[in-house]
Amino acid sequence: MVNAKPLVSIISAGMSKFGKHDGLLTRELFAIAAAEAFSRCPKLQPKQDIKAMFIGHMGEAYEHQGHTGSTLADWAGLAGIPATRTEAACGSSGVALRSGIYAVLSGLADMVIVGGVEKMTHRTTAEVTEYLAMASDYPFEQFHGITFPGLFALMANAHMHAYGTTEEQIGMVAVKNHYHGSLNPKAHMQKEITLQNVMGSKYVAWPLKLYDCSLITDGASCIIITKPELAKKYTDQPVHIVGTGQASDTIGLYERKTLTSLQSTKLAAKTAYEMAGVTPDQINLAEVHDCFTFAEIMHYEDLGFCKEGEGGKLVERGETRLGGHIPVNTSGGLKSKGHPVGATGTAQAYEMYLQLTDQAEKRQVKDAQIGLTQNIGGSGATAAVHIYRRDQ
Amino acid sequence: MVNAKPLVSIISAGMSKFGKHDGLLTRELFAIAAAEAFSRCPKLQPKQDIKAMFIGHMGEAYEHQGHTGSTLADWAGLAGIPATRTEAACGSSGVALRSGIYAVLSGLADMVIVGGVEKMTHRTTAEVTEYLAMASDYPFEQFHGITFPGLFALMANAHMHAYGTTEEQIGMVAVKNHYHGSLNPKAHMQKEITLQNVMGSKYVAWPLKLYDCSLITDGASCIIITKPELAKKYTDQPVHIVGTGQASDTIGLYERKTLTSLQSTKLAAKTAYEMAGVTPDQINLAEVHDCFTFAEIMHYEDLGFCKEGEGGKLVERGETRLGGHIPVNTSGGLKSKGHPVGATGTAQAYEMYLQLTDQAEKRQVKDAQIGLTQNIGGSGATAAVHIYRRDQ
Amino acid sequence: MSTVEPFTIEQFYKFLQQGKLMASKCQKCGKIHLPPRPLCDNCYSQQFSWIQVSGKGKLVTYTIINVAPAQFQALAPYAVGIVELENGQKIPGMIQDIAREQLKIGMALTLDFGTCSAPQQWPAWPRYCFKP
Amino acid sequence: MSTVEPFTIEQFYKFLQQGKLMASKCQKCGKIHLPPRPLCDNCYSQQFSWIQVSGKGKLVTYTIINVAPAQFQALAPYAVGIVELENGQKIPGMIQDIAREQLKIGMALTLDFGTCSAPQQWPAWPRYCFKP
Ligand SMILES: [Zn+2]
Ligand SMILES: [Zn+2]
Repeated sequence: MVNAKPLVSIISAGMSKFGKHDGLLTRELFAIAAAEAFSRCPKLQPKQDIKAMFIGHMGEAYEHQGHTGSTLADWAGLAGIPATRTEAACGSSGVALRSGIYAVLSGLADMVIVGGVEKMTHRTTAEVTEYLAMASDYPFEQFHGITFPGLFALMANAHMHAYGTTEEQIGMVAVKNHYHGSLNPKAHMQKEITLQNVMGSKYVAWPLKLYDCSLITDGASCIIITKPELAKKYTDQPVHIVGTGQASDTIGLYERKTLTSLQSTKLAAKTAYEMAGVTPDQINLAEVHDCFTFAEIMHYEDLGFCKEGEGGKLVERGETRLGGHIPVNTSGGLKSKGHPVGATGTAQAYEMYLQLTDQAEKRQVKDAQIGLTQNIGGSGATAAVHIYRRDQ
Repeated sequence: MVNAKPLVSIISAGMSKFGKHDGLLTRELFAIAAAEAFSRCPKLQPKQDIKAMFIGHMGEAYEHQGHTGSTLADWAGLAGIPATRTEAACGSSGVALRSGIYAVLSGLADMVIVGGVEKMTHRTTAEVTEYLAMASDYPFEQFHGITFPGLFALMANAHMHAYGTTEEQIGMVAVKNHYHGSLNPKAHMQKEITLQNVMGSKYVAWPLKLYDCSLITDGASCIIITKPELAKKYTDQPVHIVGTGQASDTIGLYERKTLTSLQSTKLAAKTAYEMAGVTPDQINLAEVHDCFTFAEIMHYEDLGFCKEGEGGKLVERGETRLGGHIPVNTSGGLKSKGHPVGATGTAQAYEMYLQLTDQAEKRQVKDAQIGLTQNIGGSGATAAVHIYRRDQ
Repeated sequence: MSTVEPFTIEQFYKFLQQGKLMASKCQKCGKIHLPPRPLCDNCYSQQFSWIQVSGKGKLVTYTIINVAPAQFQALAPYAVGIVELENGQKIPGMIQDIAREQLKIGMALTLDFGTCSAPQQWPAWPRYCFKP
Repeated sequence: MSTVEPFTIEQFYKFLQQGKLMASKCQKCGKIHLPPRPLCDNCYSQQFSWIQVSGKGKLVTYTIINVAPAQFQALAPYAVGIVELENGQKIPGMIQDIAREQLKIGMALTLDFGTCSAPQQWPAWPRYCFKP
């Protein structure tokens, strides 16, 4: 039984439906997520209790709107509090969570709302592709026509070459996550797919196909964290964060020592595991950053869920499927739940909150005590890993 | 004698020359600032000692490069550490500083580098205008043709109407700050101007003229902060941060109760003053956010340097000029030193570091003990105020 | 109508296109939101009703934009201001059909529907302005 | 030349335009930087010298870009890869003049100067590529 000391405790969480939200602005989408978090916790008085906000938001181009920290505080009815936007590409709200933990531990802010949002579907695919590309190195990657899927394809090819990982194994991640998504009423796509669907879809960047890519989605998410000793004043069922790790790596994929794993994930995970006093085999479920299916396989290895090179076999054996030894991405993941980039990190925390308070309904993992989330930015120049524990 | 307990201590600081840096990328510009901070502190071992980075950076459009937290950590030779970009428009690095203080106080990161950078001059004025506009409300301000200078012009007109503040008084801020800038070898503009120069320049947004506007500039800045008890291991002359305040306001100027002051500044200042145990009359010098000359007048009032409505008279009497009662923007301010937006907040801290360690040369304020910096985002939806004390 | 229009900024502009200046009223605390919001920033209720408000108001402050964004350069110089409507809400916009010298803080202005639209991609909203 | 060219990415591309593949060498720790950096990420020195390096190398990994950014759509599908040069530095780029089926991890490739530039505004750098 793991009994790590909580760093902070989650007292509430909110998330918009992920999908296509025509006619909503970023600020309105986030207000919907905040509204759920507020109403889920009747004892909370947002204006009096919440002392700071950290918000992950990647793209100011979508609505020609930067300065989104204060914008979202305003529209969540919290104008006045310190409100900070953090940006680390697709890892923006994982990093917001880390920043919020710093703030609570600092003693300057007893209660903090951390969240994220992205409104993407009102733009064309070409525009979204261009905006997302900003997460990668300009002078040697974007400039040479290397796309975002392309970067993960380069890693996938290296992994296939080094370890014999197959396109079919990679495709099985999509099948699994769509199955999970079919059980999540807030997922963008709620229907199952077959391996034939994946294998028959068009190449985006070989070996990655259309069905290996996460979705362009609108969505917002947030959690409210506080000092552990205050949590029970607000809820009988807090979820405790017992480990946090964040790490960086070179912005250019080409400058890294290895292309088959992410040092940022390994470093962030090591920090988080040590802080929590937990080993990978004690993790009961995880939400990991499956921006592309292949990435999930690499993350299994980097997080220690299996040995290096054996990620493909792990998904093939069904161990990461609901009912398996370590269910991964029960929410549907970025692949099926959707990937509104700024919202993804705290949407992972939202899923962990539901699972560790037995509110995950059809996709509930039985007897889950310890969960982990891993959120990365770009091709892995940022990683944030958090470990959660059920209240005992 | 103020003897407030330090929150954190600055052990080193670095800043690029502010100006036009053709052929340098954002990452290279920041590396130059980091290099100064590293070499200024020979006992520092950056890789071993620095545990996290927070970086203010406003515009990913300039180089089609987001994800700048990790990018800059990489180029500062710190790849691996948690690196987070914060964005709050022109207040981006003031907010990075605040975030860095949270991190040090949290106990998770004993030493943190905070900084900011913007590379702007390779873009056309039309492009820069468009990128800067993202700091203001899209649906009711940008959408209706209200520019960034326009927002401050709306406040200036309201202030002139309410208090009789004159265009000449507003212009005197430019004259004073150019005088200060003429004494700063790192300022973008190092020449004095006359009130006639200001009054004769073309209107940008009445009553604000070209010489009332801060400069489009390339630049980077950073400081290194640590726990007060560790500071003396690294330097004999630390500067202590004894107060920090950050606040938000509605993103839309039109939704605010008053147009003649910024509630965000007042709120952030109140928090910082109380934390430091300092009153406005104890401040010996300040760097405030003169994105437009008028703003400096409003900030005098909001920070308590004079009564409401009397800011114009304060500058007219020369009290905020070097040699006056409370010199403001001895660095030259955004007006003359330049305003590479993301770099501005920590460039203010850099000036405070120089002044409170007697390294400000020709513009040194005599016997300064306590300084203040105020950095705002957009039309004031974000404000960050910090109070600094000389080591005793 | 049986379905209530969503309390969004886009809907606010859709009403403008129909010649109606609409605000939302919080059913819990009574606060009037202009523009509407999905979450009351006073009491956190999500229940609202639409109310039509007067477009008459007085000028709180103004400026003349000489250096305009690319999209508005053909109109420059132009006046913009913030107007306080009769119900106390403030909104900004362009001010048209008035000589610059006649602009005066406190003067009466009225919201005019959709006469100063400029071409654009996103968002496809009509642009109101103020007139004497 | 009496003045040393700045150790910048722009200068790296300027040398390419002259047909030279140049890296910087840290004068303190000897680390070779490709691209050059203003601050050695190993020892924090700011003293460098230029060295010319071989454009021959081997393919570390590759992919075929089918869905391309707007700017590159005319070229799609195209191959990109990361090449490890003889001096051990890795750089990415497009791979040209080779059939897709012949691409193989480990194969020899050589950097080719400025044959696959695409039009653009900023930055005005030449675009190299790799060939068998
Ligand atoms: Zn209400
Ligand atoms: Zn070196």
